[in-house]
Amino acid sequence: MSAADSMPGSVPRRVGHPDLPGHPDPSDHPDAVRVFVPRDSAARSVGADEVAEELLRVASTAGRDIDIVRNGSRGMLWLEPLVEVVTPQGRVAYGPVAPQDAASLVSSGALEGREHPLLLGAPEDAAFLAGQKRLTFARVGLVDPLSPEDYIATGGLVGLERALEMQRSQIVDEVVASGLRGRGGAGFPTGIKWRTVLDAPGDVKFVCCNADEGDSGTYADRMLMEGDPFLLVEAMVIAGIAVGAAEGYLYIRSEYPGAIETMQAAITIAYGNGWLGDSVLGTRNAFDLHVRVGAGAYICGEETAMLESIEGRRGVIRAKPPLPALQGLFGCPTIVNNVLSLAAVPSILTAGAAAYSEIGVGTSRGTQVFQLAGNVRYGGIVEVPFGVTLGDLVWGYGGGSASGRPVRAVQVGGPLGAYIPADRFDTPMDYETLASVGAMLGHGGVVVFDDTVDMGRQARFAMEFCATESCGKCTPCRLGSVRGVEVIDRILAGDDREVNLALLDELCETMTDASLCAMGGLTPMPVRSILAHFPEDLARGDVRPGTVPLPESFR
Amino acid sequence: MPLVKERDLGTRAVSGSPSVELEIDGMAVAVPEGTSVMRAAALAGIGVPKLCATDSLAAFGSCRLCLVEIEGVRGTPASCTTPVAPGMKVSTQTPRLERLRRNVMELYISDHPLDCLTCAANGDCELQDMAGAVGLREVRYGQAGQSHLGEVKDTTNPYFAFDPAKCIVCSRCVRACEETQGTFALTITGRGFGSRVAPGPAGNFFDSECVSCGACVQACPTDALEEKSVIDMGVPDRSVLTTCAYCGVGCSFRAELRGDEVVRMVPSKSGQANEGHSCVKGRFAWGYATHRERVVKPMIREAITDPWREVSWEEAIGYAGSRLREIQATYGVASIGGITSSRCTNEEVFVVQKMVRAAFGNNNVDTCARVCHSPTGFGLSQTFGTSAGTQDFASVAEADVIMVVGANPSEAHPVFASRMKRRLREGARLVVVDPRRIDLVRAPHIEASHHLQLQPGSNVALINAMAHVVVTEGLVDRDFVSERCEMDDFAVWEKFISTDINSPEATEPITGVPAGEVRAAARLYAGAPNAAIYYGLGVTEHSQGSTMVMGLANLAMATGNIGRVGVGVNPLRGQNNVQGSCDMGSFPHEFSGYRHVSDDTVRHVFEELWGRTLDPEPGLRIPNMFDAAIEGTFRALFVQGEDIAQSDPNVNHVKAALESLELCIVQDLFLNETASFAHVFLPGTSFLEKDGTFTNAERRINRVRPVMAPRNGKQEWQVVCELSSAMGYPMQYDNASRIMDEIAATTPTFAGVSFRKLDELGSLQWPCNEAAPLGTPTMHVGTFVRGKGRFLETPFVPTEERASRRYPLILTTGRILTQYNVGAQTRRTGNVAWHPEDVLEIHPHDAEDRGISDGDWVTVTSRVGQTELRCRLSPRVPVGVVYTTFHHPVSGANVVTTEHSDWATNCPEYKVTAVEVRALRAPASALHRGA
Amino acid sequence: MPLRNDLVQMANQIAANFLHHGPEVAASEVAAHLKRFWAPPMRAELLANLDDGRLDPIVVRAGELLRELESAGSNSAS
Amino acid sequence: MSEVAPGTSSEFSEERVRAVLDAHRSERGGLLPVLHDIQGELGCIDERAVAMVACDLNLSQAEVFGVVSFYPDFRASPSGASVIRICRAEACQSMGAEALARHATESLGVGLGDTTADGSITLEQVFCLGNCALSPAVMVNEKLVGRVDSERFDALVARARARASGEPQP
Repeated sequence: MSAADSMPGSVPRRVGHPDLPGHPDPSDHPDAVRVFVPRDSAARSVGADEVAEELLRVASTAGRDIDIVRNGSRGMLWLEPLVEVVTPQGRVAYGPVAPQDAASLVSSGALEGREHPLLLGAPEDAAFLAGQKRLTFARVGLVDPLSPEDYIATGGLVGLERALEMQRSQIVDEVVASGLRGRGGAGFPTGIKWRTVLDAPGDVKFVCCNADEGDSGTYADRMLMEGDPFLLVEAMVIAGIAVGAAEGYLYIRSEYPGAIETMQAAITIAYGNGWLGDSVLGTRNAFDLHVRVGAGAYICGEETAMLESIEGRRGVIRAKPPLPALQGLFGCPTIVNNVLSLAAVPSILTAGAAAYSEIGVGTSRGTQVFQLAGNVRYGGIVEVPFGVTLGDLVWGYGGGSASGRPVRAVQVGGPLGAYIPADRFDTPMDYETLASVGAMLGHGGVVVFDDTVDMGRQARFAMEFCATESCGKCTPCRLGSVRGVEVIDRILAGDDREVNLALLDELCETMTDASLCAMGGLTPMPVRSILAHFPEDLARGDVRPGTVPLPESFR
Repeated sequence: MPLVKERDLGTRAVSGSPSVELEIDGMAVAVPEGTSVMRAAALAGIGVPKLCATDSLAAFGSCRLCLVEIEGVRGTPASCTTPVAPGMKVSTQTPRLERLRRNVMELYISDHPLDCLTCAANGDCELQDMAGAVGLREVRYGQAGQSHLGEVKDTTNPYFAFDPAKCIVCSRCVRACEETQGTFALTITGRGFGSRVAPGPAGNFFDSECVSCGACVQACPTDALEEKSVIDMGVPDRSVLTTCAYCGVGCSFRAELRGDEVVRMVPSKSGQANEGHSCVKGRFAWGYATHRERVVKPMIREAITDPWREVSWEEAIGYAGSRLREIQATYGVASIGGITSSRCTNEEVFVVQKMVRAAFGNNNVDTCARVCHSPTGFGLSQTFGTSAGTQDFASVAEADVIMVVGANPSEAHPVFASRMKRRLREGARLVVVDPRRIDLVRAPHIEASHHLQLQPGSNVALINAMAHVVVTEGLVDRDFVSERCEMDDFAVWEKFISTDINSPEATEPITGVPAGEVRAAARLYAGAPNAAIYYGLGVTEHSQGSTMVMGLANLAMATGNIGRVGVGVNPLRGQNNVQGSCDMGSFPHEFSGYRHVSDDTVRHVFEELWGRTLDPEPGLRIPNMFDAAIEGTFRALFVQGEDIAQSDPNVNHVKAALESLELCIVQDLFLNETASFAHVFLPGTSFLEKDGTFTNAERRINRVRPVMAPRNGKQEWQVVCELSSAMGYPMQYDNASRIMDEIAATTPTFAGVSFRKLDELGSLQWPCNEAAPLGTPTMHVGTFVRGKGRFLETPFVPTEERASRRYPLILTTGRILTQYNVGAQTRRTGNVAWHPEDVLEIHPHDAEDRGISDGDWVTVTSRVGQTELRCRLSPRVPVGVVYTTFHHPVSGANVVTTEHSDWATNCPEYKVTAVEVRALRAPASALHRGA
Repeated sequence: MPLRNDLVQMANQIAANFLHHGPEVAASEVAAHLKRFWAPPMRAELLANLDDGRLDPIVVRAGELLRELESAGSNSAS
Repeated sequence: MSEVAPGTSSEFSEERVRAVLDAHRSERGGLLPVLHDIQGELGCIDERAVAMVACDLNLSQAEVFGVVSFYPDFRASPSGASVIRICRAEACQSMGAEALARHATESLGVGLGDTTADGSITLEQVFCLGNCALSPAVMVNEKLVGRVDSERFDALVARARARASGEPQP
């Protein structure tokens, strides 16, 4: 098996790095040069493992002693693999590095931070990062994700320690006061949810973290889990203590083997350090944390379907009420929060609710982790306060399209989110403003399309996606999505356009108002946004859909 | 009798006072907290369209037809899953809702055949009804898109077909299989548009885990799951409410007919025993009633070697009457007798015992309950004061610990088993006492906390050990005992049970059950807020059957588990009217209502009414009759609807007895095994023709109503009355109702029962009299029927039937779901598809020792006889125990069972027979009789 | 005519199940049981053969009690 | 996750299923972990495994079957030696995923969800691999690959095929 097939755990790495105060120097080879090569799946998808392997090989051939640390990604994904070298002047970045660059890097003195065509300078000076306010992602890319020492040295566990000194209701009050809202898409106030669980009768309660990040254009959960897993562990323990739950489940989609592996390793380490288990940080609080792996069903990102899945059943939506907060996992009161919602909690407890709630606009408090994706020049993580405009994100941080062609549309909030035309990029990104323009923030994914996009096709795809991923329980979603594909096909083929457009409109209403959950309920959102903003693409009649053979399950 | 459709309120009832007031379409409604908006609307007379909702299942919220608007609530919530709230203002009809519903329905129909006119469910289809209700007029999507219209029908089940093309994926069938039946045989496979109902990985119903209870068919709102009889005959046009004639659960059914032909049997939601549920027998296996082998003309013959001769009723009855009188003249009054049937109505049974007592002039009347539950009558009357179970079926829903002893409800009392399983899924704990690993020990979502897998025949040792733990570990409910029981008797019992010989450790060598398990089970039972005992023939059919019943009663009393809902001691009666036939005075020593014939006051009541002097001495029991017949002092027998030549033990002995009779009169549907020894055959009526009542295991008296005219031309009670008249004791009733009036007039526990009252209330549980005009669901509340509960010592006296070197295995017998008793009915239905023959279950180790492989033919030999069976290797039986059913005459399980019987009641010891099993070396085809 | 085998078996079995009361009480319990549940011809046959060697002594004693009871002409069995 | 590379094993083994079940014995609602591990051990979850799992977890076979059929990850019959999943979600679409999918189906001669005739490759679609800034993305077994064009795809196929035939990998 080549290095490319192996998991990150098998790649040589060492604990911690010398940037961090109080971090013990490794005694085995103190003179070694520390080199950071990300273990993030995105970086690995473009060769980070091969780069790490080649750097080791080249350095060893050259008689250089190097220590490779597999960190998370800084979130400047167009620069991956982004290699950082620790020099007396600080960390110096090179990128994007290909394996074949290793030799020239070593020979030209990159290990001392010298000039090289790939030299980027100090990573923190990068314009992309400079304007960001990283609270949730503060540690990602900076540290060895599986080093407890790194974690503590960078402020880890302070929030938990503070929580352990508080009454349950005080913790919940703090989260309420922060104004934190659910980052999974619905935007429900996190603290209020916690209070419901805290007040719910019952001895057994659960904390469930929804890491079934299935929306296209979103990858922040994955990067956080791969880049700062202890943060999520700490957050879930705090949640458990706050509501009186002694057990947590972290539901990760199977498409994220790297995140699964990293979280499992982090949990093992956390148990070993007494952060999890019968006595959290030596207190009387117990908290056990299990990783559950999804099995390829998008719908399990819906909280009730996720609970069904954790319980070992078909991931079918449960009707609400009862709310999961009152009757959730195994019928017990349960917190269900998204990765980013939970991950905001330690910093809220560390710095206080006020510090968090000062950031943001309107009822959207704190920072939002945007993810720039698709046809974008500078794709990556942008954590900024709410209120940033779409234009700032796409043209500012993102630098426009990757193709260099004009940006025509972005889809915000995943496959169920609206397509927003370029002339609306002045829209500030917050829950209420987006809702007012018929869009939604969702999980903060921003997918950029240039002017070659066929919006008729995208409308059809919205229905197709729903047809493929529907759990099949409710009629509007199960049947409506298939009929939606067919009606759009007829519109695109120019058959009875007006009749079919009217039918599509009614179908969108039926799905929106009558569906059991957001899957069917929001599928019309992208369709309607296209009808509103790109009607010309449904009028051309020159598109022959269905050119990609459908999978068997769908045929 | 128009076709009755039961009202469906959409979601389950919630108990409690109607404390939540709300407004629906401007109408004020008050309902209990937790009620759905849909149900509240239905109670107010407002029907909200629905497809996935039905009031027998938990709300699901998938069809999205029942959307409503609620003031102040965003969107259009589903009324089935939305609970009411005080002050809520609901609109069920707005232009928006109408449009949404029509558009949802349009989606349904875009994937549904448009063949209503030729569909078997035409006129009986909720999809059709709802399409009309929402005003759907066109399907703008057309039907050219993706669909399931071409999917293939599954016709593998003998009784119903599954047509996936007509399935709307509402999951009602899946949910019914889970929630109502508890089998979990159905699922949805795939997801999204590909979601389909599927009977598991087998791919078809017949090979799946499906037990064919019919709950899915019942739940299906379309033609997707449909009775084949409806497909063949069309939708029925009238219905008659009646009671099933299979097991002691006594399910209520609507017999649905076209003209005089039964199209289907639909379990009735208003039936308190079954609440709309059914099993494969009751729902589907009624075809025997019109089976071609049914005999509908009376027949006589001089000798059993002669051929039968069809005769008129007059001739048959005249012949029988004169022969009976002749025999009595020759051999004495006591030389004849009768056997009543637990298959017959209370009224039919009552007239037979009356004929025996008044016309025959003796007490030689017994009932087939002799061979099943006579120890129940004896044991419970000794301890509690009455011969019946203590609870209604609904009580199990309040039990926290359920102890099932020697019963296999999922096979023998399936509809009650479903109730019990529901309670177990809710968290009640279970103790199973059975030598065999029955389904309840471990079934989907059910697992017994303790399976006390005892040696057959060691019941009493085990129950004593449990009681020993209760007494010696301080688990006795002293308050209950001192308040409710005879303290002197308790003191004697306590001393007896505390002795070391009754400890779990001392009894372990006898029972084979580890002492620790016994202790744990006893603690669990004694520690429960509500603990209930359910038992079956595994308790009674032993030489210590009566002792064991008393042991169960002792345990319940000692732990205070008597006299309220959720507890009790409950016999699961085998046949539909075992309870009733016992109640009706069929025992040789008792009049109706369990009053001894020697009781002058009671006897005088009957003597006055019947105008005859009655014998104050007990008569012969069934086995005594056989012995006396062989001896030569018993010469003639009237047998009502019981196949003693197949069902009674040591069949060779029974046959010898029957052969020695001068006259045997059989009243039955078919020429059964017993009829081959008969001289007079009087055709009987099936339950579809009977008019009367059955009393089920919970003492519930249910009406049996004639669905069709008697095919033999007469009600059975009429025949009996005519026979009695022919013997010189005229008996005459205008109708069956008059017989019940006589029962009520002579029997205090039935004093308040009449057909009129039953028709009004649906059913009644005796005692029903002035003190309890609406009947008695729970007995012994506050005080025992006998006053104070009586503890009785229960020494373990082992049976004389022991395993030996020659007969090293113990054979025990039981039942299977699809067949019933001797199979006279079920073998004449499609049920044979599931259980075409009886098989011998043997543990793989015992099989290996004997060189037997799965499927081999074997001989089973006991001290009294030998039979041949095909065997199945099964770890369900422990080493040393073999098991078979007795549904098929050809297998003759009762050829090997012995005459050992209960010491107090002579109930045969079917459950313990020492046998040896040997492989048959020749090919089975050459050996199998008739093959 | 010797006593029928089935009657011997039944009577002895009843006796065995009352044995725990001690012989005297057991005999009276057996007598009451026979009176209550056995048809007169069966009882008569037993009483006529109390010297049959196969009967349990308790049955024999019960038979004597039963005989007294019968000659007393009582119909009360309970 | 203990999933082995697809196609490495497809023989049913009662012992291996039993071992998986034993390993998950104390898990609450542990059906998915069990199914993942069985598929990891045996390459698929066939009817015999369904029966064993149902019996062990005290479920009906229908329930287990329903769960297996719900989740795209679980298969009732073994996949090809390698599974290549092409992301067809929007971010990848914006960078030419549809063209890539077309190239894949045409060059391999199979539809999405099908296995090549030589059994070396099962081609599947997937919606989002979380690599949306480096799209189009593809996953080969558990290895994520970013910025995949037709050429890069062909190289991945060649390598997977070499692996299947045991040849040294290019």
